[in-house]
Amino acid sequence: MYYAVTIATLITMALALVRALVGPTIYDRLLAANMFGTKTVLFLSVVAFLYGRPDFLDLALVYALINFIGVIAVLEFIRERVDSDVSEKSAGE
Amino acid sequence: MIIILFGVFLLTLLVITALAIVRSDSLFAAVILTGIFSLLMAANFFLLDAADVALTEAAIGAGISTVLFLGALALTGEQERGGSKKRLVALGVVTVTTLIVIYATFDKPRFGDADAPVHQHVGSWYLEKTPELIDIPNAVTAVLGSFRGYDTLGEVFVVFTAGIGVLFLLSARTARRPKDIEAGDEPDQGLRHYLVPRVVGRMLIPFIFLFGLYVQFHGDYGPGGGFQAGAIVAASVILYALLEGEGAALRALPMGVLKWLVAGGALLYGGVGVASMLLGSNFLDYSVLASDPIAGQHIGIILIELGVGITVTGVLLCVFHAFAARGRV
Amino acid sequence: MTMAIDILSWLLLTAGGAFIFIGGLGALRMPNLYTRMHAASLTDTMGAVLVLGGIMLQAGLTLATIKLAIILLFLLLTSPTASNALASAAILSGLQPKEGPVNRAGRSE
Amino acid sequence: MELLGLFYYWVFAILLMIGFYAVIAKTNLIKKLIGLSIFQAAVFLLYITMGKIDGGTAPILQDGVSLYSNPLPQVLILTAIVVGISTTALGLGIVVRIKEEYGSIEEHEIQERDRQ
Repeated sequence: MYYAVTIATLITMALALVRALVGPTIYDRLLAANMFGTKTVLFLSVVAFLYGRPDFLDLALVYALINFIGVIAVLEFIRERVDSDVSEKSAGE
Repeated sequence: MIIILFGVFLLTLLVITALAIVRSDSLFAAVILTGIFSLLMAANFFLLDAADVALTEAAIGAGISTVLFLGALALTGEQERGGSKKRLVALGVVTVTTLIVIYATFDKPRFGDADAPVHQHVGSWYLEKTPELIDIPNAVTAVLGSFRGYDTLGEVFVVFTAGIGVLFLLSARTARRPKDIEAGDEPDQGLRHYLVPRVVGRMLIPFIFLFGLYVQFHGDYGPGGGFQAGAIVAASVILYALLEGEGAALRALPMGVLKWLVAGGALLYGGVGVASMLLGSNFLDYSVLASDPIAGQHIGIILIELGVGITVTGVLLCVFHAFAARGRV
Repeated sequence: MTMAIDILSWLLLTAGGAFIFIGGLGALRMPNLYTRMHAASLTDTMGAVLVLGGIMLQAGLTLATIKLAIILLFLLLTSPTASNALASAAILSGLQPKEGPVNRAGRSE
Repeated sequence: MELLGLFYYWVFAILLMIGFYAVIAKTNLIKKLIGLSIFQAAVFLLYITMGKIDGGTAPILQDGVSLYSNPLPQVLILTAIVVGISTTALGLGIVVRIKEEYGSIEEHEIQERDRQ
């Protein structure tokens, strides 16, 4: 059953990656990156149990925390971006 | 078996991501994809039994690395204009080399082979001797801190030197030094307009910091240690700076303190080595630090990991502030 | 008793896996950013609660369960926050959600 | 099974060369640095792959487990990741200074300005 969840997580990671590659807006990419991060957290927690070493949950914990910082950093960057990239921004409308 | 299939799947995603990073014209998109690349990398490390490495990659790759690249992008522009030069020649060289390297892999020992040459030398010796000589569960920390303490000392000084280098490069001739941002009331107040992230982020910062300390001091028993903890603690301060503005972060941890941290951690590491020399043993031989050699090893490892953590925190924060201050010229 | 817990945890894990997969599909197929965000947050909250809950039942009352609970707490805090910040950033940049029927490219019909 | 094991090494080769391509063919200096970090990641992957032992587990000693993967490559790579980010930061610092002096981070534009 762990395997089923792991496979679902892996497939969703692939789907999120496709979304990150396709875009079209930077927000889509960011959304995909964030989603990818939470899927990695789930993946790591499940695999920690698959391996029978639950003490490795620390890793998933780091991910849950650090992923947030990445998203916030990108948002801060968007707020202050120097030469705004209009083409990417409006491509999705 | 099925774990290997998971690994193969993740590796395929890794290659796709890397191709997309190189092909992408927007550097900003490339940096976001680099974040995904690092997540995939860490998941792979974890599948390959490298919990400590995965933790390091998690702490560095997804957070700090993205922040630094974005800091540089804010100063240099985010659109790639040149494209590629001499594409065909480059592609030819790359393809031929890839094929040669792939041909060479057929001579490599089988994946996961316990008799491969890599495992015949010191690796197994470390595993055997760790319970006897150092008596901590995490063999990686034992090798990092004690058996190969010289290596780690060298690495810490490389990190130290790189931090000094960035400070030299970026501190010169700025209109507004970190010191001014620290003193002046900043018009720029971080993510003021995003109320929810600010409230939640503020709530999270102490937990991230606390978790960093846990990783630091639990490194003997589980995955963790100074390098990871330094990155996590630095990440918590960077989050504070992103949410509340540069000024607030610099008032909490001024540049002067950070410079002391950078030097202090490396000095602490070296100091432990000198102390063990003064107590009549070799440089970085911790056995003499206490009456019982094993207790001495424990003290030594905790102290040098602390030194590593302090230096890494200091360097990463100095670099972050140097980039951020440059942006406000 | 252990049997019941096992069955419950497998149920939770299966449901979690299904939610994650459906959410991932939605994030790929939905027509514009805001609908995609809706699908993605489904995996981040519901999927995470179910999967981590399922593992927690398997782990029993150990340190692992506490760590899982902390992971879950942080995920439930950070992920909706990130979505919220993302949505407000997108709105502020002028990316308007569309009303009425939309085609696959995200344009109003 | 044999081929699946070799796949790890192939991915190493491909990633290495993707990074190398970015370094030699791209003109944007930041892209070159990103390429360099992909190159670096490929080497990390090779080391960790070689440290893995079938049926082994992470080298954090535990009662009742006798087979562990090799800790040595992990130690080397763990420090290399942190050193890698520091040197990347140094590289980014140099790129920022180049941008300030030359007004561009595209290689050909920088070379043109040098010729003037």
